[in-house]
Amino acid sequence: MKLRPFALAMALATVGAATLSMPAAAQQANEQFFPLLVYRTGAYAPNGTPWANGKQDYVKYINATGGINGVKIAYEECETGYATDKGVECYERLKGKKATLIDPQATGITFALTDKAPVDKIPLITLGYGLAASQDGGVFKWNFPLMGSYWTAADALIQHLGKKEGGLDKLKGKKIALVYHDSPFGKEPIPLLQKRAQMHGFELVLLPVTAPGVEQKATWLQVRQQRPDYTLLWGWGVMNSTALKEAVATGYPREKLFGVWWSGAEPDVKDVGANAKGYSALALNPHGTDSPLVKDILKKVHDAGQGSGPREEVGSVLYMRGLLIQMFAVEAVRTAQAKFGQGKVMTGEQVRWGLENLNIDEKRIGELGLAGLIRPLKTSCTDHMGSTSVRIHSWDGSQWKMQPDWYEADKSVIDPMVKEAADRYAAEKQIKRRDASDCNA
Amino acid sequence: MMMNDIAAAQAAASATGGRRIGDVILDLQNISLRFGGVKALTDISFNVREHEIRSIIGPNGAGKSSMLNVINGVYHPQEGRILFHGQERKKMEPHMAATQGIARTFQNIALFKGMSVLDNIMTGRNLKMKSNLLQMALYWGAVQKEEIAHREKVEEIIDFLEIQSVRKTPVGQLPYGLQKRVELGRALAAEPTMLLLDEPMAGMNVEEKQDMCRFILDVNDQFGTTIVLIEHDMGVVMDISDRVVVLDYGKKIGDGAPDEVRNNEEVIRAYLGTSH
Amino acid sequence: MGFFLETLFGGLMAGMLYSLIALGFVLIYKASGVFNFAQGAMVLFAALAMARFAEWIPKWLGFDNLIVANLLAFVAAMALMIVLAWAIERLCLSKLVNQEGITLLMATLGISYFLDGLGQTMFGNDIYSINVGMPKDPAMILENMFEGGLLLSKEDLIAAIIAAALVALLALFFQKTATGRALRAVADDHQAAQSIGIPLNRIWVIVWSVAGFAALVAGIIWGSKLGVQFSLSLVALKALPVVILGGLTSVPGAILGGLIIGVGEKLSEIYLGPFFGGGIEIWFAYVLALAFLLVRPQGLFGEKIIDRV
Amino acid sequence: MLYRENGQFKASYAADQQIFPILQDRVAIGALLAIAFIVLPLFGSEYLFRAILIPFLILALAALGLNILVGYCGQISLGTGAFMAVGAYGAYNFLVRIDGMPLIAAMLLGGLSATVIGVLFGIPSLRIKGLYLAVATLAAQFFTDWAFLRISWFTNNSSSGSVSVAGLNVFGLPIESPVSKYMFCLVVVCVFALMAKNLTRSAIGRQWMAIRDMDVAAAVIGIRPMYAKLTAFAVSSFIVGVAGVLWAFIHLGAWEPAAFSIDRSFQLLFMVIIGGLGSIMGAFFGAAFIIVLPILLDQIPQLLGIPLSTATTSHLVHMIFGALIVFFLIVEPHGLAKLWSIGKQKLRLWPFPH
Repeated sequence: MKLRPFALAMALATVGAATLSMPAAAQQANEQFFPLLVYRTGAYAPNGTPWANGKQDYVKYINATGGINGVKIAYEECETGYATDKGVECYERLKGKKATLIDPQATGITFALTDKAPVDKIPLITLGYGLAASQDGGVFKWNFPLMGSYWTAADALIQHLGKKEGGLDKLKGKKIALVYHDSPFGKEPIPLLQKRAQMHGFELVLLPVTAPGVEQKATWLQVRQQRPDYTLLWGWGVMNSTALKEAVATGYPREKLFGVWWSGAEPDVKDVGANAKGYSALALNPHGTDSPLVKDILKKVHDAGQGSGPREEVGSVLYMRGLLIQMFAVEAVRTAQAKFGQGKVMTGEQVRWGLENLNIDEKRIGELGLAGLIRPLKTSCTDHMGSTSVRIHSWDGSQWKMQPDWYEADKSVIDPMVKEAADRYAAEKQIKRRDASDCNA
Repeated sequence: MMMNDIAAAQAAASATGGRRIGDVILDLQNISLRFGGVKALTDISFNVREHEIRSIIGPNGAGKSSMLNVINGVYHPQEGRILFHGQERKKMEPHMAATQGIARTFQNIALFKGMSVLDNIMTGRNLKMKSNLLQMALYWGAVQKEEIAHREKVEEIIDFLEIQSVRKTPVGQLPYGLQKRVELGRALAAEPTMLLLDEPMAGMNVEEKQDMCRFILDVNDQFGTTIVLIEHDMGVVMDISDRVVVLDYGKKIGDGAPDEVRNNEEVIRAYLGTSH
Repeated sequence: MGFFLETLFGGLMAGMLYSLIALGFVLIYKASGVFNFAQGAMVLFAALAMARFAEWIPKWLGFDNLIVANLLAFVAAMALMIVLAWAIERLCLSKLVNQEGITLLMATLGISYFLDGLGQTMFGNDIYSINVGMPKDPAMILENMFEGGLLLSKEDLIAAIIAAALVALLALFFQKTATGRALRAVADDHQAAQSIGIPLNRIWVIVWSVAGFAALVAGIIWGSKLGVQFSLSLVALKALPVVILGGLTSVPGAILGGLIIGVGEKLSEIYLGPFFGGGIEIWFAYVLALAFLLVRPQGLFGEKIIDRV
Repeated sequence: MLYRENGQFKASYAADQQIFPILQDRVAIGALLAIAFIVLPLFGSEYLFRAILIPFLILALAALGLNILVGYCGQISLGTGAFMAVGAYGAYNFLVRIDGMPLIAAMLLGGLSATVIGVLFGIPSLRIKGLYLAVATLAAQFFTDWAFLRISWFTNNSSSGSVSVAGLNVFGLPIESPVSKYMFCLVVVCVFALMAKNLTRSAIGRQWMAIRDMDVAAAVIGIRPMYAKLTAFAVSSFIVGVAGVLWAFIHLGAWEPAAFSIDRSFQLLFMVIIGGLGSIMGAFFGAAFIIVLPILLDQIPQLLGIPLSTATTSHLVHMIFGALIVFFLIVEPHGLAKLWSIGKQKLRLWPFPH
């Protein structure tokens, strides 16, 4: 009688050992494999889910339209729950299946993988997140923070505030608060903001919020006490909606509240509704269903019953971000194929070269079905970001309204900081900066 | 029948002449103990002499166990003085009593139920083991020698108590009578000079009681251990005790040799009154 | 001065909600000796049920009325919590009778994990809203006494009033009704209660249902404030120091403890936080409770524990 | 008929006090070690090392440390993650601040830092017990979470608060490849497991168990509760701290306080419960179970051709863990280790059940 659970355990163990020791499920030889690290559970699920669906839908869309020059994409999702160790496990598991590119989808996981990627020769694409210094391709050969980092984001926000005041010099004597997620993600912008504060003479007030950020009463009482002229919101997941609700509850004007691009999606404001009217956030990517690309995806993926998530989610801000990340991944493979052989499966090293030589010009943007919605992006050996263009969008009570102006991060501010941080990293890790010959390889 | 056996055992014990009652080693003076508003002990004084068997009797709730708990430092009386070997005891913790050579057993068995008989008795020797943490982690030479030396002592006790066959058994699986015996073994392992026994024979059948009596008398006789005993079985108490203290409602109502106590009117009243 | 009062009010109102959750802990601990770590998971589960039923029921039945939908959803969610209480008693507690407190605590950790998974499988893992018509904008009071007036969140105020009313109701239930007396008898001595004919199993189902009710109300209030999603289960972690401070067995302790922790953590965050770099409120509450325990191990109103041997 | 202790008589107490008194057990453990030290390094895949074996070894070590506190000494702790974090950040600071600090020394110093904090937060255990103590350990958890985020000295003023180590080596041998990392962890874990086993079978182990089973009785026979509890906290947090160093240095490479969050504390507690309270082997069983189960749940439906969504799988894992915890507490409070010994008992009698 007592033996039965034991026998069961033994049986389970046997099955388990068999499963674990089995070679990774073989995939077709002519498929490009993308592991999709996602989180659909836990405190950050509401934001992680549309992102994950966007990534998956784009893969399905490319496969539905014949692949990358005939090379189909294989993919496999792995749930990280936003936890670093789970992310590492996913990475180790999926890299064995010849992973050629990874979007870790979390800052913490990015940090852990940054050391592993060069060894395994798998490029990391961290669109709009990750380590700000990894823009420097000379040190971070395998990291690609395309379109922007937290430093370019903070820079764009300060420029926006300067513009509202009628010039950056008008920020002198002003008080700007940063309400941030108490994690590497939230802390990254601080050095840039401190530098800008020094340059323009505004006062920076730092208000950390303990993750995940459901308790912010004291933070917003402090905002009320300090009465900052502007407040920057650097949150993720439930922290954003809670912050907005507390801003409402303490009567802080939403017009003075500006979020990073991770604080400006539908799940952040949906639940606050009309009360969040006037709140603005950076818009790293366009949203909506009007672009030819999204229409085509709806037709070829969702209408074919292949949609990864609900149809209403298509076109939402984070869905579009996932879509864009996967689009750059595909473009990198396409670029690499142009050099290493059309219609072939690219290795991680070749995809890395593709990422380093991306050139998405206006013409290509049009072909991708996003004309007028994103800015051209061109990467190089030294610049792994490619573009820092970003717009602002504002919540009108029921939807996000894009504002017309584009901002670019000020190179004279950002570049020296990136160089210094990258050099410090290189020294710590005993990495030699790449020389010109390595770039041309 | 049983009484005769015990009497015979006692006679045999005294015949060997190993036992000689000595001076007062524990003197309790005017002890009072309260829990919140409840008085558990009121102004109790008595003493214990070296090598004697001193019994505490009384109806349920008389404060007998509380008295033992005061002696070995589990409870701290609000009033009164305790002199042990002539020295007044200040602040006291239970483990200090053990270092002074006081061991005890409990009314409701307090064995370490997750451990084997052997380990339970080995814990009784903990005060005599001198290895430090690092030596134990490495388990080399000295530590192993020490373990084996103590193991030999413990095996003597196991032989003495006739529990060889269960030495590796977890104590929780033993019958009640054997558990009581193991608990005695654990107390003996410390080689105490004074042994406090709280109803060591409660719930036992006649044969088990006989065995236990024999062990108690042997201990007292062979090792000269002073014994303070709480017991409900009047026959046993009167047979084996040298002196008896009687408590009722936390007060002392009688003290003296068994015969004196037996004839004390207040004691008789207390016992008849509570239908014991 | 005005700001200090605002902080104080904020703390008191947050504290009232902690009290509500702490009350769930105390009720269960009193009646079954279980330190219910799953209280937070129950809050999330109840709130998810409430939010989703309020969304689904109008669709199923084909009507469109917020109040009716909320009422029906409340009833449905409460029914679910009762089923849950029954299942916990049947499948878990009844099999762990007379185990040590630590074992029971770990069992509730298991229950909490199970509920997290079950709730999200059944109801989804997005962010959902509960709309019970709470006012969101703040009110300004005493504007002639303080410069700029005193800011008072109407939502917090209403939430605190509801919580206070509920706490009072439960305290009354505990003290005055026959069931309440039976509950207290069980709390004092399981075996004695059983021997005079109080059915332990039923009492446990009742008390877990009542705790489920407290969880539901807490879930609605917090859910309406914050939106319903996974992190809601974390609010229970904020109630733990409250229970410890107030004493595990004391209803008044839960109330007073909640207020002390609520005020203490807000004041500390605002007046001490800046010296430490901020974000200190979560551990401050724990350290406060811990420091207090060192002085009074049984908490504010808890019963003194005497070891009997 | 193969597994018999009949006829294996012990002529000395020393022989009787061996860790594995039965010959077959010694052979089995020898074989297991041979596989772990020789076969696996030769044939294991990188995935096996990095995603399964290394985290398994490290978390088993942490669970082992926790088991000393919870399983042997009966003091519940919900703050294990905190002590891992102290170990990791302690070792990090010794490594970066002192030139030429060898890895092993940094690791042991990290363990010692955890000991100091562990003892500090263990002091309340002298006054408060059981459930109240659990909350005290949560205080440690939240406090360290905060301290390593907020006090930039601990992270060597890293702007993001995330820290990393590189170029690790032991006696000049680089710890870079999966096999070398695995071997390093294996050696550390074996050494610590042996030492932990030695402690639990000597006087101090008996003192811990005595405190666990009945603290008043333990005190009465001369065990100082303060010494026993604080040594349990010290030894436990030292081992947990070393596990934290390995987790951060060897497994993650780069980390932030979230790697040692309260979820980690619960995970370790579950390992101890499922594996077996008060059993060294149980820590290994528990760690293996908790690491492998989610991976299996991810893979088995795929192999069977019924792909579950990642979210469903993750919720399922939660539910199964939760249910198993309750199941084990009800049916077999001593966990997998106990099932294992029952299995051996049966095997001893096989094929004749009586």
